[in-house]
Amino acid sequence: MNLTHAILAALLYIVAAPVLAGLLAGVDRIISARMQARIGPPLLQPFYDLFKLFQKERIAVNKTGHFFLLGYLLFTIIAGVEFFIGGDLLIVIFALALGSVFFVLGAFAAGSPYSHIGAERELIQLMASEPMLILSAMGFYVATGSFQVHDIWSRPDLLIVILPGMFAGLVYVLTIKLRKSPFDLATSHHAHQEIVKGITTEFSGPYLAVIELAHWYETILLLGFLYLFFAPWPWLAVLALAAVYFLEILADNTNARLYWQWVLRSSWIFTAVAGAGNLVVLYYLSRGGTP
Amino acid sequence: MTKHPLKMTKVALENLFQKPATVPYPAVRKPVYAATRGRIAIEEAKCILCLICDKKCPTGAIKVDRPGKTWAIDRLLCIQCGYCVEVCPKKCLGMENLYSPPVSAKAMDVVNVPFTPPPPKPKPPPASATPAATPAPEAGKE
Amino acid sequence: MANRTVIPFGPQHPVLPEPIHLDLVIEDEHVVEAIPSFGFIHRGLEKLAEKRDFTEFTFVAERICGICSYIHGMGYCQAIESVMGLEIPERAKWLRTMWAELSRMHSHMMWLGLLGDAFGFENLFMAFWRVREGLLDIIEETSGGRVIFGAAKVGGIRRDVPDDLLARIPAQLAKIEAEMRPITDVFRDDFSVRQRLCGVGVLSQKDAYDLGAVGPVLRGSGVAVDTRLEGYAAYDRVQVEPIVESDGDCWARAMVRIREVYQSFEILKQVLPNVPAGPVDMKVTGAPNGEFFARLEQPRGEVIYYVKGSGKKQLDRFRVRTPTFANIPPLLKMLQGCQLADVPVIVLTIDPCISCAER
Amino acid sequence: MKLFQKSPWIIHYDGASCNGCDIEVLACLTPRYDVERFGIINTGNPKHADILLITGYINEQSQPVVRTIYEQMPEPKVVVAIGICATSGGIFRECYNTKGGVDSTIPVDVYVPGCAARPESIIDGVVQALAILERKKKEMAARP
Repeated sequence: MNLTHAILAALLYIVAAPVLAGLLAGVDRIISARMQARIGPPLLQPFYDLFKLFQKERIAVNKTGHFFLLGYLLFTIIAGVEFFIGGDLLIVIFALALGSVFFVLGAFAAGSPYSHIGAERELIQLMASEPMLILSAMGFYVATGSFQVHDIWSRPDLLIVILPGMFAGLVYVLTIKLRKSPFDLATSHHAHQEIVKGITTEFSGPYLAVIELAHWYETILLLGFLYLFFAPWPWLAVLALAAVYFLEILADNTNARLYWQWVLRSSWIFTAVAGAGNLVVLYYLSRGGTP
Repeated sequence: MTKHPLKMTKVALENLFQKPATVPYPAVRKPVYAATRGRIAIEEAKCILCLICDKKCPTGAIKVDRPGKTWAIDRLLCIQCGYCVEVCPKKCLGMENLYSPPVSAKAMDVVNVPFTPPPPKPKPPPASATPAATPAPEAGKE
Repeated sequence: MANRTVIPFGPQHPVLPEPIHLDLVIEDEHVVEAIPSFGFIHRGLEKLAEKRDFTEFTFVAERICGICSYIHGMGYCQAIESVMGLEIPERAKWLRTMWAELSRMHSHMMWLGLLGDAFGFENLFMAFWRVREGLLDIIEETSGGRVIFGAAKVGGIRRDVPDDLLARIPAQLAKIEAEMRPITDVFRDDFSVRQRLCGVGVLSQKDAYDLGAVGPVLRGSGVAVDTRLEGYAAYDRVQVEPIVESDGDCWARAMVRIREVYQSFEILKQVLPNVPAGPVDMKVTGAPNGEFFARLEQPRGEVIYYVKGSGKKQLDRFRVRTPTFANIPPLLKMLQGCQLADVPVIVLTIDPCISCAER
Repeated sequence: MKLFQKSPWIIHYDGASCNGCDIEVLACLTPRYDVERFGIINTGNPKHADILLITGYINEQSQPVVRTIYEQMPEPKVVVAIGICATSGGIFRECYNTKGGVDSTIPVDVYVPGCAARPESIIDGVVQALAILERKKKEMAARP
């Protein structure tokens, strides 16, 4: 990929990702409402919310917190840009983690106990989700011989065939990342949460909008991750992603929120079985059946 | 005990493909019932300004002014209990099924009553109030 | 060596629609102690009784609480009637029983939804409240109000229910029951729900008894006490069995309530065809002179009304001991040592009705 | 675009009510009435909310709480008093510790009558509040 293409891809991501994620969130809210036998909000509701938040009064609980939030947004965007220009998968994963850490620091900067507990839980969620993300990078490497996203998506063969465990693990982790029930520990899209809004409790108005925006960038990036598994067949990819997202909504609407211990344990077990298991099998196969 | 681990999934999917249970309120209104307690209305022609509703109202929402010949109700104090309807001796008060709309400023709903009270009664106000109120329990429990 | 943090829980909190304040002392995510503070909703209704005519006070008694509103009004009237030695008409007794059961069902269904919400199961909340609307329709059609029935009156009931309407209710109830089945099954069987409820907030039988728990909290811990067996209104002529679960955890309390909803369906099946014809109220003259304790079973448990009159239109003394008030000591016991995530669930399992508790 | 009319987030506080209005406020969120059709979300967090729905009257103890919640909400914000107790103290007006309706403590923009206020009535009240919210937004923008 040459420089012009890279710049174009980056710009496209920066502009199109929020639009796409906002629409996705709108669809999500409508489908959720229908699953609850309600009519639900209009499709463009997430955008109304976002723009409204930007117009609200700025109340600063702590200026440092807001600085950290900008870090969250920036590093999430950097991760996304790195991914969509076909860069290094490891940089993507660590930039994403760095963004989340900034978010956590921002929440710690405010004095509220709800915000602190939310931040602690966000860290636990990071602990639960990072191993799988890193493992998936290794999976891609073993399967394709490269960490470069560009190399991975220009492969002619369908990666899902050899990395089904990785895919399943990533879907599992996606539930955590999308803040869907049963894993909506740190904060939730719904109000009712024992720690109020958890990590976002102390942020209001435009700052809350920044969090929402960063979350949208993150969503598209993670869906991009899943896209890699189906890269040669775009239509299949879109279908699979739609199915995955629908499953996430369904899980959100059919599960209670679980304890953080359970989340941590189950995601590590899942990572170990599906992710690591897949990797071991892959190694075995790549050596022609000899360990 | 039978196990249905995916029961909620079934409910959610069923809901997804059914018509939502929502009554889209401002456009469509759920029918009210004959018994529904909404708001108090008065047939002013029948009112004799007897003050019973004024005395009996548990929140003091109704204010009857005999000399000024008005019957007034503070909608923001009325609890729709319908006690005034029960005690009204002339049955001129009634309970409408529709509720009163939200407002942004407090105001009394004042109704002019054509009835002219007989002149001697309103002269000593405490004396006039007591005889008017005493027949109330009988009137209410016919 | 964990840090102790104090988390202020309430009075404004999304999980609790009502104001109670708990200072939760937590270590990591474990609650060491819960310190309640009250008074956010205290109105002083018992004092107000001294200013109001005893018949008019019924309206205030109904507004002690908006959820168990009808039973409050009914219990107050029952206490006054007992003081005055009134034997109310049969039809009124049966209709009182009907409304008492309807209000128990609406309260339990509301609670089941709120409990779902407390552990982050939004769809369950929506499902129970959706079904509950059908019940509210019946209530509104018979009494005229959705949550405040306004049907209680000293000496009977304020509004007769036409017979054709009574004949129509069983079909409506059958429909609601059919809609209830799948979602109560979720409570019983769903994996994530059981994870959040089983073994959480265990209250032993002895503790429940010693700390004075009432209602589903007591019955969930295996003590069979149900004040309906006293046989007030028409309960002496319908079959009521106390519903008891032995586990004493949150799941047991939820099961008690679910089974009570189905029990109420059964009671209504006995009540509705048997409502006799006749008058619904009687003339009340004079004023209460004497004192009486009335005991009733509310959705939340046993409630006690004490009235004392001395022949005046105003009562000398009115006292109500509400079930939530009695359930707060067991709640504090249950909260010790639980996880932070369990706090809303445990608080909700006593079905807190703070406006009852503080009056 | 009139964004505030399209995305009003609410917070609900029970001053000292009998719960009747509270459960009707919650009923508004549920399938039968579903106020999410108007983009309304129950945030439960004053810092995220635009509309304060408050039921019940004010007493000594709840007064500072109500004031704090109001002050924590970022501008523009509106207050909707729901039910008779919140508008005027209602049937508890003569109780010994009553401060009066919500307007005794914070400015109220819309009064919703009813005891208990019906969900339809609450929806009407919130819709009225939206116009006021939009007006306040303009006033806020005009301020230096």
